[in-house]
Amino acid sequence: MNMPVLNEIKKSLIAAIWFMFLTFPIMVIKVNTITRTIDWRWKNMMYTGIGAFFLSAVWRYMLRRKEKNQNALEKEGLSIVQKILQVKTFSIPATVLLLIFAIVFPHLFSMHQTNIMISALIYVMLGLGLNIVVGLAGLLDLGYVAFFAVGAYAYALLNLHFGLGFWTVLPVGGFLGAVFGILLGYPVLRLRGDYLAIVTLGFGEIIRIILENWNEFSFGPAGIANIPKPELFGLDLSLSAKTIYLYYIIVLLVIFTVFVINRLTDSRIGRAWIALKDDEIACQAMGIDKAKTKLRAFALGATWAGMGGVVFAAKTAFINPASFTIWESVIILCTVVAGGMGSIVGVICGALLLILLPEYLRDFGQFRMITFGAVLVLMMVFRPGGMIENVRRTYQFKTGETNDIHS
Amino acid sequence: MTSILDVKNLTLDFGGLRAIDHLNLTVNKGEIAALIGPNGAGKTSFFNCITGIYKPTAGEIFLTCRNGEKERINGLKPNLVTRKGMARTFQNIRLFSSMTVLENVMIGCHSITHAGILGAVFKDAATRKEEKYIVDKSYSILKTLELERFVNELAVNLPYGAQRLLEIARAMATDPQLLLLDEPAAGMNPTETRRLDDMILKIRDEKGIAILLIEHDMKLVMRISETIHVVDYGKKIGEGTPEEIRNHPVVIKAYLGEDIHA
Amino acid sequence: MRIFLFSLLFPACVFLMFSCGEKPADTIKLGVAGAHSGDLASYGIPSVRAAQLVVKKINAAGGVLGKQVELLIEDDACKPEIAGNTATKLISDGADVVLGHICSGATKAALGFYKDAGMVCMSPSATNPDLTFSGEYPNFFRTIANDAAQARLQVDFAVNVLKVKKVAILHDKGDYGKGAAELARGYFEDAGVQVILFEGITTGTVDYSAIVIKVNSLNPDAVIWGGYHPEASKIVTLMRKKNMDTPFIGPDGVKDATFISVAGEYAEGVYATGPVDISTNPMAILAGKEYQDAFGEEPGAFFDQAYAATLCLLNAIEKAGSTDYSAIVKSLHTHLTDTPFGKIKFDEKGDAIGVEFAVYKVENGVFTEHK
Amino acid sequence: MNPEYLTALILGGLTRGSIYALIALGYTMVYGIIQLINFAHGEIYMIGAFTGLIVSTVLTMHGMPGFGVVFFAAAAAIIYACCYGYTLEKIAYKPLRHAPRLSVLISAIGMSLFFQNYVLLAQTSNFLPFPGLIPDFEFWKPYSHVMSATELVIIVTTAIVMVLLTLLIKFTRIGKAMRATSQDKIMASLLGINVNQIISITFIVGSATAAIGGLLIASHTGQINAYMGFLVGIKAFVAAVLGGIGSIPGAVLGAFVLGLSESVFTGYVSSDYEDVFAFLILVLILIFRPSGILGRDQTQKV
Repeated sequence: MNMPVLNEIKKSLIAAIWFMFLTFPIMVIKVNTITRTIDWRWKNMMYTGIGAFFLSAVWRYMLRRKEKNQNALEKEGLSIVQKILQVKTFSIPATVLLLIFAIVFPHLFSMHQTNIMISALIYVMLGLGLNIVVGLAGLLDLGYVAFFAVGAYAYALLNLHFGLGFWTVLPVGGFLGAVFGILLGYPVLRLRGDYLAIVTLGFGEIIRIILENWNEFSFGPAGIANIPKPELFGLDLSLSAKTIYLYYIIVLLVIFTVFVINRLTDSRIGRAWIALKDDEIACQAMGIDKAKTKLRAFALGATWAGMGGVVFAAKTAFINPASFTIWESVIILCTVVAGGMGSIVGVICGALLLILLPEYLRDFGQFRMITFGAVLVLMMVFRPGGMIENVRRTYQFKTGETNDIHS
Repeated sequence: MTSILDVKNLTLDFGGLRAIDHLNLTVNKGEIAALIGPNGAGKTSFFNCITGIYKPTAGEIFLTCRNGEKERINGLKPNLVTRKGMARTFQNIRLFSSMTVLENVMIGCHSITHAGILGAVFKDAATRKEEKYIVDKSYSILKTLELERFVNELAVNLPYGAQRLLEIARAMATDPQLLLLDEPAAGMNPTETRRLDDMILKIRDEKGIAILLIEHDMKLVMRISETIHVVDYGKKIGEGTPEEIRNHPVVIKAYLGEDIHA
Repeated sequence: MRIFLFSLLFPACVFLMFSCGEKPADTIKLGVAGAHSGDLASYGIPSVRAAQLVVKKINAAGGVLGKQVELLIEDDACKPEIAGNTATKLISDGADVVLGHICSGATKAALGFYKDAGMVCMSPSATNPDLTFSGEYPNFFRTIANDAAQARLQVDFAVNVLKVKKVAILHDKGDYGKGAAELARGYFEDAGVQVILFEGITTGTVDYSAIVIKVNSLNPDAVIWGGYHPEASKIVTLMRKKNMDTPFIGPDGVKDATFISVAGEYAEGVYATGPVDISTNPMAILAGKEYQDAFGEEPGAFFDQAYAATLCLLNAIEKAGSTDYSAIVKSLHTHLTDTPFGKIKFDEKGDAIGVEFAVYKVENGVFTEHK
Repeated sequence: MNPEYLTALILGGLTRGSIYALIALGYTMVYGIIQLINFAHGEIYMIGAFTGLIVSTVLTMHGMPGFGVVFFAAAAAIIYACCYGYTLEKIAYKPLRHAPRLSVLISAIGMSLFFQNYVLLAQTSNFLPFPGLIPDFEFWKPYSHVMSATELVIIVTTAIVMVLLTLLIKFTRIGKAMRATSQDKIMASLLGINVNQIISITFIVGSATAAIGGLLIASHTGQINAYMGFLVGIKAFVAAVLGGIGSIPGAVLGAFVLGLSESVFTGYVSSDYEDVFAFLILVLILIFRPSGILGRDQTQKV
């Protein structure tokens, strides 16, 4: 037995004892205040101890590895994933393959799989939208769900009262989202960081509460049922056919989103956002209008949320304010940060993982939320930059005045 | 000779303390002027005041805009001041750290271009033309300042002297009438400083941009500037050609001392 | 363009990891959907356990139509958007009938899917009137009386027994609570009783003194509450502490042992409507005992309803002789099933006949039926 | 309406305000030190309440007199809350010292989720009745219809806690170290302050206040469950921001502004839009004072 090993064991033991002590009242004692009985579940303490003993060892090992990697990273710059992304010979055929996969997907898997993939893709859209606000312009928005709600109710109500169809409302929803984005964004742009965060959170809640209370307008908590799915040339499709159709719609929307955001980041406006994030003062000294640039980001982000909302309403066929709580905003933010702020690929992965994970954790039953929480923490501790850290694509100037962007 | 910047009785208070005290200053077209004075004399505050970062307590600021007529610019937002034709650099370098040298200059072009969201998304002919224009313009500016060899480097990885030049390049990209340089030579070695005053002269001569600079390096000031304004405790205590300033009793007493003859 | 690469590669990976092949087995599949996680889990878990208990028994006794009964338990966290996925999951997994959902909102969201898939869905707890009254969901049944019946009962009681002239109505802004409160308001106004206050409170708030003070200043003859017991107990406690002895009438969301244990002495005299007392029904007693033995605590909310629902569903399949949709529906309408609520069947709208509500009053620490 | 109605509302508002304040204090302290929205703070408060409940029930069942029960329950709750706070920081925040601030926020959210479900699984998803730890004092009986003994205790405790904290921060060595750390971590460490230690201490103190809050509020509302922490947490954070996050008196002031405005609004307008009003107040104040009522506003050096 050499020293380090002993040392490790000692540390693990301490951890084990600490956690046994820490979890004692909650894990071991269970009081039934009605029958006034206590049962002592000493087994749990044992499990905790053993668990803590080994996990703490793993934990320390992982931390050490992380530090090593960080130093390594600083040397060679990019991570493997990012490297792969740079390699055209790999990425182009892969893209094609994936497009094919996306197309055949609903025919390979059951309707349920298609259905949850739709919700996942809706969140991808939301994630990408919020990414404009948080990732590119660096504004922390905790009320994003408000615009999502605007879109959803836009479709539900316009359809209910005026019988407008999905395709008509989709742009309308986006537009309304943008309008609200400007309305809510304008007064609070002076605020920085967490102040902005809490105010946007407030706006999110306000919208929800209004929807809850204003029955005449929104039918209150009873919600709106039987929202139709999009029609395909008035054909009478079966439920599964409609689902598949909706799936293709959302896939196209996601592709569209990615395309637009790509174009934006490489544009004059995208550059302004990055600059604003880097240094506001210098940015203004370069003649960039701070308020206008921020508002643009807000409005654009909200637009995607609005369209996402329309699709969401069409998918669930029933909406009520309960679907638009602050937790939704939080989850969307999680997808952005966990995926890798500013990185499109990252955000997409983040959204898919965080939304699909709970679905597939169903088998864990009651343990799924606790697992979800743990996953979030671990992800951040061991990959604080997100799954795929953003490497900004910089404009590479070629002498010979060729103006094409590539990395 | 027509003036481009007229500042009349500019006054700035921070709470009780008066940073600038009824300061009058004029910069003529195509002139290189210097603003000197001991540390804390209020030079940078003066820049912040006329560029709209601080609101002056009293006084008037007039700028001759591109269209040739005078405009009162106090109380204007910094970005508008820049659009009117007055650009600046910062004493504590404020480059966009996550961007390349070229991109930093491209940001400078923001105020003279117009592509909007739709343009960005559809990349129509006009937008593409504009993008090309931005790139070419930025590159040529880098050439003027002999920075082209860094074109694709990240701005933060540049040597200190080069970063100062890049700030100037970035400011030039906004097509200014008047360029405010805040201690451009700070932290440069003598050879770099030499190159710097060539640059400044070149900018003035080729682009006809008037320049007002804050500088502690007296050699540089004396070499290139036509008018020198001396401030102390926010007050103007002297003005004139390098010669006059050299022999200006008050100035010598207040500030220069003997080191000028060194 | 290579950006989508991951957007599409990713699900691929996920599926390789997770996609679990459905193993076909010759069993009757009973789906159980409801809130099994999240803050409303306490309303969903008892029904899962009820299903487990019943199915254990029936399987031991040879199953249904000679087949064993298999449970497919799916969580919807009482969220409409998740309920949709839950429903499609159950459909994809080939459930024959569904016990659930728990919350009316989630049920509404899921029913459309079941309807299209031709599946019977029976809720032990979704009391929203529209579910049956709207007539949109012929595949929906429930073993609990609906809010309309309940509100009716509350109002009649308040008007005829308590002889109220003006009432204050509070609700929790929730789907269930506000719905109940509005029905009550409607009936009160029909009965010519003046509703002097109709307001929603924010659930989970630490302190309700403001609203209680307001009610106090208006001094109504009775306070009608629409919502669940946690808020109710907070409000009642505050009212009594402020020496208000105004009668307090709650819906079945309040008629819960926890309410009394939480509000303690202050719970005395509170009225609540709830399913007719079945504490004397031998089957109910037995079920309660099974629960105690199996899970070591008192049966939770909607246990009896879920127990009954499970029995009804399986019995219907047995009687129908197949898992064919229309056959099941028919036998649910025609055949009586022996449940903790006595022998029950379902009317054409889908509400259980023979499952009524009664008014209860808390007397020395227990809900006693108010005759 | 009549004056005693208003006074009643104001007293109600005070109670609510002090409740927010007790939680907001913890938020604002942690924020002051590491500029982190400690999302899991509400959960610490919940755990404190649960520990208190468990211990007190066990003790009462072993026939301990009322006073002893209160004392030990409180002690246990505070100690355990502190331990949880300490561990929370070590696991979820310390490894992220140099990570982007948003990552830390997400990690905090994850922790909050984890704690909620941990208690949910280990204990119960039901509401548990919480024993009224605070007796209805005899001397207070006559006034108890205006304001219950519990409410009185809550207000008094908040006042005491706030004073103690202010003293701690202003006059003790630790307090000075805390202020130094919050101003400039590197400089502080150069001056020989053990920054990590100070951060841990901050979390411990913050958790202690949360635990006290948990106990008082639980015995005020008479019930607890695993989710009690979240909403209160949000409200408390709003209060902290309102008052200028990072400043202790600010947090208390913000909390009272919030509590009072909610209470009066409910009293004279409608409780339907209570929260809307609360948030509107927040927005208005922040528009005119972008860094809260008592927050020192950061002007950037140019």
